[in-house]
Amino acid sequence: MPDSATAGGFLLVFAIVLPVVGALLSLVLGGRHAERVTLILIPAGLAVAVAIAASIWRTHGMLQYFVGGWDPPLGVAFRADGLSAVMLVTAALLICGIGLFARAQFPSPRGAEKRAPSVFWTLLLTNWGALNAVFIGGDLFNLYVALELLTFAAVPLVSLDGRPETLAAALRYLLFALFGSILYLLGAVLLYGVYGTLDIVLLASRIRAEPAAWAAIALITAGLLAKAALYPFHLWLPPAHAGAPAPASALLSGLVVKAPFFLVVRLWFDVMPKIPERAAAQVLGILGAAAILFGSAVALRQARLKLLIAYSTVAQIGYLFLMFPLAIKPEAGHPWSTFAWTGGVVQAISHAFAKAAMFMAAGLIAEGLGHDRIAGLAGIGRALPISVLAFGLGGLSLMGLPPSGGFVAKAMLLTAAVAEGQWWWALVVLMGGLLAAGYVFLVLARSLAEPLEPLRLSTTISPCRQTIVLVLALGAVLLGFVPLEPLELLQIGRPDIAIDRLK
Amino acid sequence: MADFLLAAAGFVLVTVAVGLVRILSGPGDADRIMAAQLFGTGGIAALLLLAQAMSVPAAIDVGLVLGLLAAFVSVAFVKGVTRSQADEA
Amino acid sequence: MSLALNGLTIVAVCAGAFFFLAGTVGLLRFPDALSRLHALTKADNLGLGLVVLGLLFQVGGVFAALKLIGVWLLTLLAAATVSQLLARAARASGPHE
Amino acid sequence: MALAFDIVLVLLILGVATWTISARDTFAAVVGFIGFGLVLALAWVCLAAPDVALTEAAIGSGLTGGLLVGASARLRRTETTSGETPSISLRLSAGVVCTFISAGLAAIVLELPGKAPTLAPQVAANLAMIGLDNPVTAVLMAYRAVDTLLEVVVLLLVLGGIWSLAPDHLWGGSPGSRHLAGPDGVLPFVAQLLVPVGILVGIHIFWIGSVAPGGEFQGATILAAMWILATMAGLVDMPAVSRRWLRLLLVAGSAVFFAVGFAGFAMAGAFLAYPEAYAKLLILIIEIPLTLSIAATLALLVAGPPERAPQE
Amino acid sequence: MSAAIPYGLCSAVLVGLGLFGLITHPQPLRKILAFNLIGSGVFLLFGVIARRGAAVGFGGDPVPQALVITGLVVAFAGTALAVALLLRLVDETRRGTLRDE
Repeated sequence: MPDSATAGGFLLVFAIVLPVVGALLSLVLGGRHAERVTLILIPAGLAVAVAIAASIWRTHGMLQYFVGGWDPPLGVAFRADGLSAVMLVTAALLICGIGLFARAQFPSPRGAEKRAPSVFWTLLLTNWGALNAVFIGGDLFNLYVALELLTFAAVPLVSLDGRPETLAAALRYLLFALFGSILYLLGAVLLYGVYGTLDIVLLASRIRAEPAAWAAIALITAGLLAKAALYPFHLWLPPAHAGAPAPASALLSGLVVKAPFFLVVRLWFDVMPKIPERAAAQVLGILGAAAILFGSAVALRQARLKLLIAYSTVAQIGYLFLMFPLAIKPEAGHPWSTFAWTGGVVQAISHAFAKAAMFMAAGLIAEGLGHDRIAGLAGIGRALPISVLAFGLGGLSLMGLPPSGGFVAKAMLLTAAVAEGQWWWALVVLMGGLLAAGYVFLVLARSLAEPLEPLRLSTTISPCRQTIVLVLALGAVLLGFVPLEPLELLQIGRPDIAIDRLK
Repeated sequence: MADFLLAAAGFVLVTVAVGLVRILSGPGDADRIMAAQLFGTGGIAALLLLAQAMSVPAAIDVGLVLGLLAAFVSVAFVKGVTRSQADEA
Repeated sequence: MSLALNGLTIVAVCAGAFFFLAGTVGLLRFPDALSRLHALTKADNLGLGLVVLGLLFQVGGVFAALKLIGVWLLTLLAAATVSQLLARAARASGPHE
Repeated sequence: MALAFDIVLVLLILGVATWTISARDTFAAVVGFIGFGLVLALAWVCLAAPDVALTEAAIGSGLTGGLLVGASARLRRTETTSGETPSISLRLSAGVVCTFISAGLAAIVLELPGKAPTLAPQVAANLAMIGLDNPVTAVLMAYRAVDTLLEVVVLLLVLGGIWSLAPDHLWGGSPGSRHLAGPDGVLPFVAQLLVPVGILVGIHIFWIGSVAPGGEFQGATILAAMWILATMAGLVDMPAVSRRWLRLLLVAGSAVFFAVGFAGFAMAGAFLAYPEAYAKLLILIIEIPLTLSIAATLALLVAGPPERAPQE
Repeated sequence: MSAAIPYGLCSAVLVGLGLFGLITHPQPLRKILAFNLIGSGVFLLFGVIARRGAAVGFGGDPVPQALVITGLVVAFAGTALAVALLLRLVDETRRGTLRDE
């Protein structure tokens, strides 16, 4: 662990500042400029993310930056390890796709400023800045502010179209999120009271196995679970994600719920390695399993496409938490532990791509049909083949069929479960895959069916937007071809990980 | 001296707390606003006494802020009440 | 000298506390909104005024003394406004309010 | 004596809090909440945190109170229709769970380490370098300036979020309904008296922030409250939110903050670092526009989404 | 026994009380009030921790005190957004609860 700022650490500042300054600019300039600012900043932000990843890859160490030159515990540190870098790049790529896709949906015409486009572009940038702040934050309170920024950027996206049901969904989402933040803050406060620092690295070296630390970690975890919509805190997610406009749903389901998950991983694996609470990890696993089974089963019964996809998000979030019982081990660097950990993270990334593609495909389908009732999908496979293909490819990853990132992730979790003798998790993974296959095929079968009368789309959908969706879906598939070597990047900066044993 | 001032602050607080019972029994909004007003004035008095007793001169500034915002909130109260009455009418 | 000042402070603060007590009793016992208003605005503002007066003997600087008086004036103003507005509202909505 | 006072105060806080939760009428609960903020400000003085006491009085009690009072008044009519109460079993189980949580927290509080960890010495050691005498302002503006910067962005973002709730045709219009000064206006008279005093107090609270308790957030809150008061009295009207000058005013503070932050790269070798000789000056350069921006943002946050169509 | 202990216990009770209100009240505005109570409890606990850290002539550790100020402002922002959403929702539906159907 470097104890001073590293060369190239300033890149971390730019990862946060670029989108945030962009959002402020859009607020001032307003109107058509919001979109322009976003489209200019997207390549710049992508470049910063890639530069951070490259720097970590090259030096095989983490990046660190002390803001204002003040060392922790007095100051605030930004840090990026392999996991942060991968999340930064994932976020940048997805934002890129979402931004390009959204141009047609939120055009900014000449003349007076329009509400929805200005809000969407400004919030897209703010979400991005907040996500980056979460991925590189090194201080629990700074992370609290970043999480709040993310929440307040995400909630108005839900109610963007102003219908009463989306307003209700946004309010419910906000109340859950505020509840989560306050629990998180309570935990952070307790940690400061006992250990006198909020810096994650310092905390990791000071923390001891004692009731106050357990209570603090439990509170923080519970708060983050409420924000990540893990069962039984999932109630807010389906109406919120299904009610938002398609590009916003893609952002919320693909990226925003991953931020609290990322922090749980940070906390459980990097901050408290000395408190191996295996029973607690089993609880997280059980909640994850419940989410998989419940979410998938409810998804099967949905009549509307976007709600189906939203419930599938509930299920897929469950998979993320299966990594905890498999990867939390008394001895650090256990090979299966690393295997399960990597599986969980790959699941987060591949789900991000797959789910973004599926939500945007569903958005195009709904735009073309004028509705998103699954019963009325017949013929859409012929009318919008590329969108349906993208939906199917995303579904491939959700089911965990090869070749796809979802397959790699689920195979790793499965292998770790079997190898460790915790076969019940393997059963859950398989069951979840079957149920996912059920709801994906349900949609595909309906889409490919012959309609009773020839289908007439209410508007034409540009092939360009369909291609963007397809590219994102292909991204989820291509993750399945990434050999294990680049996954090493994920391990950089993790404490005591036996990288060679992974091979 | 400090002990006397603290005791006085405590006495005023307890007194106005009894006045809070007025909020509990209502029945009208006017009663609630008056009780809040008494509570505010008493709270400011207790605060000033406390400032002197604990020799925290900055607490006088807190009193200033409370006094200002008491006026602000009171106006918001009255505006709110009259607005909802106007809506009912 | 300081003994005399302390004595003055004690007398004034005690008197102030008494008026707060009187205000509360009035709030609890008077039958209708208007007379409660009457009792209240007189009593508690007098109470605060006496407390401020008592504290004036203790504070060091002129600026702090001015601020103390400022606090009292602000509270007076707030109370006067509210009772004015409320009395009007009470009159408008009839005696039951 | 001090302990007795503490206990009286704590009992009062808990009493008011219980009232806020248990009141049947929402308006009464809001009144309770404002009283709660008041006693909490007293508690902060007792905890030797006058800076926080100021913030609690200004934001926690004053501004939040004004916001909630307005909201509960508007919700009056709908409240009677939603009289459903949760089942007794839910309340009972919630009560058990919450008691358990409180007891657990209390146990942890009692078990906190005997020798409390503190960063006070480190804060003090570097104060001279920044040239400030108020340690809390030093933390907010120097050591953890990035938190403050993000916080200001949070405020702006929430304002954007609130504006986004306006229906499409009102986008860019003015928030709230137009308040007209009454013919025999008590209110305009009071406002004319109070607003200048309030502005002076606000500036005073902001200005002493570098040496004594106070600072930009507390000062800005008072300024915001005065703006809202003047609006309610009909002295001024809320501007249309599409106005360019308003947008500039809103982001001016964070723009200067970012600019000085970037200048830190060149002048002191890090983002948001201040060269020792100019630290105090630079912080002041940030704070003045920041106070104005925060004041405008807070006032508009209370005012809510645009409710009147923009006039062309 | 530290002078801050009563306030520490007070904060614990506030968190519990607020949580109770958050769970049991159906009206969103009451939930928002309850959330503010929990927040006050958490901030008060931080204040107690700051008070315990009094050193080098400061009455309390300034770092937590500054963080409480930031936290109060952020909590206000959350409250303002929630209130705006609620009022808008009520305008649209003329109903004051989150219960749909």
